[in-house]
Amino acid sequence: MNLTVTHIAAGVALAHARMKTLEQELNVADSRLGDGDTGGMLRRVLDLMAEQRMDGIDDVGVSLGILAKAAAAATGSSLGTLLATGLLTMSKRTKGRTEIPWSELAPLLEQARDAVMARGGAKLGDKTVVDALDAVSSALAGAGDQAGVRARAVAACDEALVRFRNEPCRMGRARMYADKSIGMDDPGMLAFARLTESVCRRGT
Amino acid sequence: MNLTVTHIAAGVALAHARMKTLEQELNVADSRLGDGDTGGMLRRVLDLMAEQRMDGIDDVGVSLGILAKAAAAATGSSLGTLLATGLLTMSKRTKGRTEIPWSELAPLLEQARDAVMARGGAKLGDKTVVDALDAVSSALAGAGDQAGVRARAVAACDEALVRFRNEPCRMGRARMYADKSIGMDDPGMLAFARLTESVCRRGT
Amino acid sequence: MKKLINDPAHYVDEMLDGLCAAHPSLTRDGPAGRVIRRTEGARAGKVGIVTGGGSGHLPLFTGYVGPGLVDACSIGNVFEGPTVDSCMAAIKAADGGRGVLRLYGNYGGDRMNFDMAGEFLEDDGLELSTVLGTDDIASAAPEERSKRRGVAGIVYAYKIAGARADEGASLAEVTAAAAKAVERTRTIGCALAPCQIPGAAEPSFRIAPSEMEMGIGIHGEPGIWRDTLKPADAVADEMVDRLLAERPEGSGHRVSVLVNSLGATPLEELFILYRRIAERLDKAGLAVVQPLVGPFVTSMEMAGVSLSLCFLDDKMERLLAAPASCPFWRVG
Amino acid sequence: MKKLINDPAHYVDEMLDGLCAAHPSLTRDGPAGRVIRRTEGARAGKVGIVTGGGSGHLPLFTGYVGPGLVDACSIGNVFEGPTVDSCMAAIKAADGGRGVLRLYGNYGGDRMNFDMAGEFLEDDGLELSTVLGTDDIASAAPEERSKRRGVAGIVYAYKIAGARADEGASLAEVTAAAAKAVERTRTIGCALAPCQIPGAAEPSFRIAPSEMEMGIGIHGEPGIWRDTLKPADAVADEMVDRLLAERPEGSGHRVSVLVNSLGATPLEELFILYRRIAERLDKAGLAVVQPLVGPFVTSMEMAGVSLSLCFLDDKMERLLAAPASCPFWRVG
Ligand SMILES: Nc1ncnc2c1ncn2[C@@H]1O[C@H](COP(=O)(O)OP(=O)(O)O)[C@@H](O)[C@H]1O
Ligand SMILES: Nc1ncnc2c1ncn2[C@@H]1O[C@H](COP(=O)(O)OP(=O)(O)O)[C@@H](O)[C@H]1O
Ligand SMILES: [Mg+2]
Ligand SMILES: [Mg+2]
Ligand SMILES: [Mg+2]
Ligand SMILES: [Mg+2]
Repeated sequence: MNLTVTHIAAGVALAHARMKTLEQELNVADSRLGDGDTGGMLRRVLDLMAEQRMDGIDDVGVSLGILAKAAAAATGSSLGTLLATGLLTMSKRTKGRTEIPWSELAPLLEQARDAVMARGGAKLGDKTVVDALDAVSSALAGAGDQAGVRARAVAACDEALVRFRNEPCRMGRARMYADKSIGMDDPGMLAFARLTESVCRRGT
Repeated sequence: MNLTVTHIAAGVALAHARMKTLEQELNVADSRLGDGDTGGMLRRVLDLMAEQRMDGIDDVGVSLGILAKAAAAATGSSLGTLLATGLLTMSKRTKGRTEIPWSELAPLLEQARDAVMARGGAKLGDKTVVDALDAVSSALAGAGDQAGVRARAVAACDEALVRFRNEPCRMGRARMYADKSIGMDDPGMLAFARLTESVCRRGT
Repeated sequence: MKKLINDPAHYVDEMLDGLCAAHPSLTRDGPAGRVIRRTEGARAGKVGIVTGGGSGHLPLFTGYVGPGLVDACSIGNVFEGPTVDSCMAAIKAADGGRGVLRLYGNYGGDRMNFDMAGEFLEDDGLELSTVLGTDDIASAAPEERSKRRGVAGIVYAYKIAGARADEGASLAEVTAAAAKAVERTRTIGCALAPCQIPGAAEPSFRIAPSEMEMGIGIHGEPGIWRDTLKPADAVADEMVDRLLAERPEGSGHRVSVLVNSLGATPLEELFILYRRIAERLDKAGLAVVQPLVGPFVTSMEMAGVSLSLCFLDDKMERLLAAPASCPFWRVG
Repeated sequence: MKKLINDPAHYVDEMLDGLCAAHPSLTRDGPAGRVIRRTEGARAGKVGIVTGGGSGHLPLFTGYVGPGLVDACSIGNVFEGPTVDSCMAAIKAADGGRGVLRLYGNYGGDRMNFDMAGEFLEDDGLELSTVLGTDDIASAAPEERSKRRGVAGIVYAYKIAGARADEGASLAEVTAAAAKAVERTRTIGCALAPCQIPGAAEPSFRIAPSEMEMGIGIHGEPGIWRDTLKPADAVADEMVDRLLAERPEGSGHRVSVLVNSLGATPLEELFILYRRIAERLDKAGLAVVQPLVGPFVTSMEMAGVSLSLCFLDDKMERLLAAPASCPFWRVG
């Protein structure tokens, strides 16, 4: 089976549910390095995404576009805006198609990553959400089925968190506290990893 | 020996010294029933009183007048203003005299009490500094020497505090908390009693 | 309770120096510099208005010195009345030859000192009158209105009496305008966190992290109830209800509203409250005129708000809208 | 951290409703009502100025909409940038046919959304320019000035660019005036106590009762040092020294000063600081022009202050003194 709107809708529901406990964890992570709003912001983004009705929609690109619009309507924060940017990019590349082979996920995520880098100005290695996105897109190269995608994505996120934990932040608010940020997870990477895990862990 | 400027100056010095520990005690008492400034205010009043030079002054009325002016210059709080009023009244009655028999203290304090009541509008029994002043002036009636004055004044203050502790405040800020004030000392009475004790305890 | 201050003994004087340095329309004067007056001096031929009270309430009292408002102010230590000498000096500074109205809050120390100052000055032939702010409905029952404390609502008396004086009215007329403003103004406050007098070892009261207190005074005088913190709308409703229950006799349907921060409460919360208050007043058939939202009468870093309603008649509304200007409030 | 609010989810919208209800010169508009614009609309033939950012900083951003200042503002959730749709709507609301300057603080979310909005609108032929506030000297080294955060000093850019636009200047001229104001303005802040985002379980940072932090950002971004609370004069001295060490090249001896409360710090403390700051500037041979003391850019109930210096030239001084008016600041 390929990736369809059903998978996307189920993924949103799972991520949305995960925010219940994740919200405060991300706020705390962001309050150490930034302004403490990552969790509340993502909760609001996922609230609005989860409200979007996908009934009768089978165009993957259309459904991703709806989610991108919801993210952009819910917030103007850095991470939320980058999320909207990534989703919009993937939406444009999948417009008109109802099924996407799992093997296409890697190049789609690469294009999202490039769009996010262009919008936000972060480079690879700056310890931002971009590095998590990059880790997942690299890990998925060659993954041909859903089970493989799931396992590799989760592992790639874990690995990225560990790899960057002792690096300094080089972008966003946390940039100023490069030293302080050593030993801490970047809130955006952490959010990406936790949500990826929640989407991949259970059957979508 | 009669009461002279020397006694007055020594009394001020003792009361001033007592404020070191009394300041916060009175602030706390006032913060329960009023605005928490009785201690800081009286400390400032006694600082300024203690700064007044009495060298070369032997007119009791003049020296009391200097103290009244100092109190009035240091504060415009209720208690400070009433203290200045009382001192000014006693100053007027003793102008031109270098010695006052101890037996005259009672009527002098009565006149001060009446002036304070006229200025502040409190009645006897309202649980204010007036009641302490009244207790002392009554107790001194008939006291002919310094030792007698000291002992009676201290006893009268203690007795007044106990007698009024379980009464409600009926005047000033504490008026509103009549119920709450039951079981608590009125800050003005407490200040008067503590300072009387400090002046009388040691040899002036 | 943290403060960005130096020696607490210099708190008031350094504050006044900074105030006058930043606002050249204000000048320090009087004994120990405890008078703030208009730099350009009293206006000859105008009734003077003088106010005063303790420090710790900025913009009150000193901040309301300016054209169309008050002419001079005697200022005491934190939460202490002004000295009799500074009251005398302030009255003199406000004197333009047509008499002076003493307009201040109903507190023991302030009253005694302004009274004494008056007794000295009346001997000199100066014509004086007095109006006391008594707007705090939580501080005495309606039968004892004259015993109530003066709080934020006094700014309405400043504005209305100040405009009347500017029109060239007599002392009796200005006094009547001030008395009318006081009579028509009701305030209630509530606090979430205390302030601390500089130099004091303890805050002026203690309140649990989950609690609030309704009816508290601007010096932390105890209020009506203390209970779990309520939502803003519930707090707004209770304050409106309590004030409307004391709607002055003969008042019409036009009202000015002051939503005042006691210090630490931010503008965001004032506007959240104002939204509900305006809705409630509208439902009660009242039209809001010239609303004021901000820190007008504070208690240093106390967290909390007060709500004042000034029930207007045509004349009061005209006086409220007349031009006035001080460092913290400008009309027209 | 106590707040007088209702559901945190409605914090911003209720606040904006209250703001516009209290100040009829402001109107809510745009997608989800997240644009505040001048009620009378954009002035035809005038260059528009638009700003925007996250909520929680009143009077910033929405409060500076008014003649001689900014024309419209897109406003986000607390500490979040405004959405791209609200940025587009705000830009359109500010458009008087001669182009629009986007003037806002240098934060990632704000920048991305104003950039995207511009990309959409430039397709429609709207002429746009951008100036970013970058006055916070604690947020990057002098060599990286363009990476600095924008904080309280942005009000100088509003005022100076706003006056230039009012004079009928072109988009390039207004943009140059704003850029000059930013280039000539330096700010540093310090905090004594944190704020809390409505709905968050924890304050945005923690700081011991005996400590302060120098260089903190208006969202609680960590600062330069954290140590025992210092006396006001020492704090003033350090802030002045740090700002003067970065005196812009070619600046003269006239400077405007903004002593700003981050929220809970009362006016009394601001004036105590101002007194010292004015003395220090005087000693440094600088003449203070139009000082500003009060809450201009806050972080809700955060306790602390910031100091901004705007180094003026003749033209900037003239523009700073030109008439302007918004609910929280009036000149002329
Ligand atoms: N310019 C950027 N490029 C890539 N990622 C970024 C950028 N800025 C922020 N981020 C990511 O967003 C996270 C912070 O998100 P958020 O709390 O929404 O930001 P803010 O409150 O600063 O607007 C960071 O941890 C980082 O991973
Ligand atoms: N009108 C009054 N008459 C007599 N005593 C008064 C009066 N008002 C206050 N007091 C006394 O002064 C004390 C409070 O003093 P102080 O703290 O200086 O008052 P405040 O801060 O209210 O001006 C009270 O405890 C009471 O004993
Ligand atoms: Mg953040
Ligand atoms: Mg007191
Ligand atoms: Mg007092
Ligand atoms: Mg943010």
